[in-house]
Amino acid sequence: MSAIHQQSVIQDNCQLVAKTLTCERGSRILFENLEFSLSSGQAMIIQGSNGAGKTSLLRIITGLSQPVGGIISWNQQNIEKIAEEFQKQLLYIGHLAAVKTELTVRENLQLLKRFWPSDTEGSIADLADSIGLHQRLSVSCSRLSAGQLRRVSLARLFISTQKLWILDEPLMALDVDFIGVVEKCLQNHLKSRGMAILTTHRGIDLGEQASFIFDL
Amino acid sequence: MQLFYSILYRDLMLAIRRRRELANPLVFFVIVVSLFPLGVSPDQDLLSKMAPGVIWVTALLATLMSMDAMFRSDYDDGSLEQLLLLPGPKILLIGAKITAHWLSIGLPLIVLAPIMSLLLYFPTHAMGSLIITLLISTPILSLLGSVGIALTLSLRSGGILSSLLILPFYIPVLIFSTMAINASVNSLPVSGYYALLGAFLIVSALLIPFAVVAALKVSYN
Amino acid sequence: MMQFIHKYGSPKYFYQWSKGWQRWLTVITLLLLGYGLYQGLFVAPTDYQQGESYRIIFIHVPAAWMSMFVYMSMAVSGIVALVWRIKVAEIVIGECAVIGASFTALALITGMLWGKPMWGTYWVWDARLTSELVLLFLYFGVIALHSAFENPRTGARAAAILAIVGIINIPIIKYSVEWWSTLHQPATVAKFDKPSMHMSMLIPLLVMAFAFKTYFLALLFSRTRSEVLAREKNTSWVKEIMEQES
Amino acid sequence: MKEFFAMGGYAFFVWTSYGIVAFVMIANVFVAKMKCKRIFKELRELSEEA
Repeated sequence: MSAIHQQSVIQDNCQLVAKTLTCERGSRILFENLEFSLSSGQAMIIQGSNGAGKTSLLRIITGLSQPVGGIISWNQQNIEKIAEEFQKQLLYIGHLAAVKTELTVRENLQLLKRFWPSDTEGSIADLADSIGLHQRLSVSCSRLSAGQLRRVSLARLFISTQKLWILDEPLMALDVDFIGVVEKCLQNHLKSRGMAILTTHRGIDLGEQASFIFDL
Repeated sequence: MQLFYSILYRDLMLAIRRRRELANPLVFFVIVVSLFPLGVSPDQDLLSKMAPGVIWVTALLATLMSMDAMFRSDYDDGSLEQLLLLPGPKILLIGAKITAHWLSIGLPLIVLAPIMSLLLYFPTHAMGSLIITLLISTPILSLLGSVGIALTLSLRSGGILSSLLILPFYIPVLIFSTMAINASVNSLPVSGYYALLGAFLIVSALLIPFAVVAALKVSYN
Repeated sequence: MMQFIHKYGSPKYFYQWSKGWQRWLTVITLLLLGYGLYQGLFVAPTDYQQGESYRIIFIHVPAAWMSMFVYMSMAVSGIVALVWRIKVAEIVIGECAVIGASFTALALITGMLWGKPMWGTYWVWDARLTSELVLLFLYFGVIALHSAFENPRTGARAAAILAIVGIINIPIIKYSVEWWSTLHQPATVAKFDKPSMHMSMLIPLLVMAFAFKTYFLALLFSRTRSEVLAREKNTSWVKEIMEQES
Repeated sequence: MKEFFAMGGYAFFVWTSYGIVAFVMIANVFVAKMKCKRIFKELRELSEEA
């Protein structure tokens, strides 16, 4: 694990703070009075056993589901109040690869660019190149392997301008060299004052970027 | 509004890519309509009296049966989460999905219904009102059905349960439409019924999307 | 207004103040039922048209009114549960659905039993009976949805949304069913309205209607109280109560 | 008293409907009471374990 050493992090404007978060699944309490705070340039790695509620916590942070108790604030404002502005700054890649298997890789990437327009105007081919699928652009996604599907869903990392990345097991089903690519992409994001919250079961090397482990 | 068009474009592209699935409600409609003469009796005046009701009930069931297509595939592969997290009013997302569903399921039914009505000796001079009532009411069916589907999205046995929840709300649509057709069969004034159906469409188009957004929040909790 | 709702809505406080109300309401219900039944069955004169069979009205009409009243209170507690996220309101929705469904079923059964002497058939597609039947379908929908979720809280919130959509649609359904029945109903079949209400008949009817309301509230309180205990079982105040009990 | 129970020939209808209504209302109360007992028993077992 990268040694956690706090650079003199100049206090950037963005800050995500969670207070007394409680979450229930069925009638069982998953976690209670959970607190954390994350500021620009930092990454938070959530670790915990299976079923500890990692994915539920991520979904609460994105605002997809409401916690039973507690508040999450983005720049000191409750995210429920500023949902639209918060979601503009948010990139969420969940457990499921949100890729339509009926469409080809090219069409899926076109949809990504259509829904999340980014000022980096690279073409579909460049994007496909960065996820290593440029020869399979016109292949229907139903014939891709799980790892390749995961690559298509991670394509957003390369064109995203959002500040806060929330990634649920980004390295799942990926081969070794693409893991390196994702780690490098994460490091660039953190270097440019971005923030990231991610869950992972295997180690992730974030270079000298500030990151801390959050145990659930 | 750009969000509305891109989601509409995406859904219609997916619908075209799944053409075979789109045929199911139409085949269902054809089979069930032809069951009635076999089940009841091929006698002409009995069938022509029953025709509006049979056509309408079958069209209603065909739409209800294919309501699943609206959110189910997006929910299962995780893309509905991404769409819900898009900045922008959620109402546009819901509106686009319902319009896409109506275009891919409702319209083909409207095209097929008059043809099938000939099998039931449907009085041809009332064909116009059959098409008009279907045009006004099938969007209402999609709107109301979307609430049922959104509520039962996270349940395994969601499909059957959502039909059970939504059928009572279809009753006014069924009653006014069949009365409109019967009125035009006896060449009575029909505009009153169309106005009521239109009002029902406008009210549900304005109120239902909010219920669907709340229902999706519940399904994701 | 907010503190009021949160204070009275909190499970602990609700459990305390509802005990007294429940006892009082049970007493009132028994008194009213006794008086209403006595008036209705013994004192009220026989109806010149329908003879003795009209006495079914003293339970049929209150049950029909109750089926609407319970659905409305279910929708209102649904709104409270969704907007202010009050735990007790969520429990009330589930309980209202069951009680409302039984009232609607009673209204239907007594309606059919009353229809037989009047028209010779148990079921008549009359506007009132048909909308009662549709209301029963709505109740089944809410109950089925409520019990389909394994997390009771999400189940309650889903049922709340359905109840709110339902309450908006009920007038439309009633109106369309009424229009439909007047169109298809040949005028000869006697309209299903109440016989001309002489004062001595009206009083027992209103007394019974009020008795049904207090019965509903008392039953609702008792069921909600035990459900609150079940839901809050790992909280401190429930453990205290358990020590006092045993 | 006998003609009171005859209800002018409609005895069957009047008394069956009153009977059903009484049965359902009492059954509801009975179910509520049973539920209350069951929950108290559960909670008591819970508090004994703790």
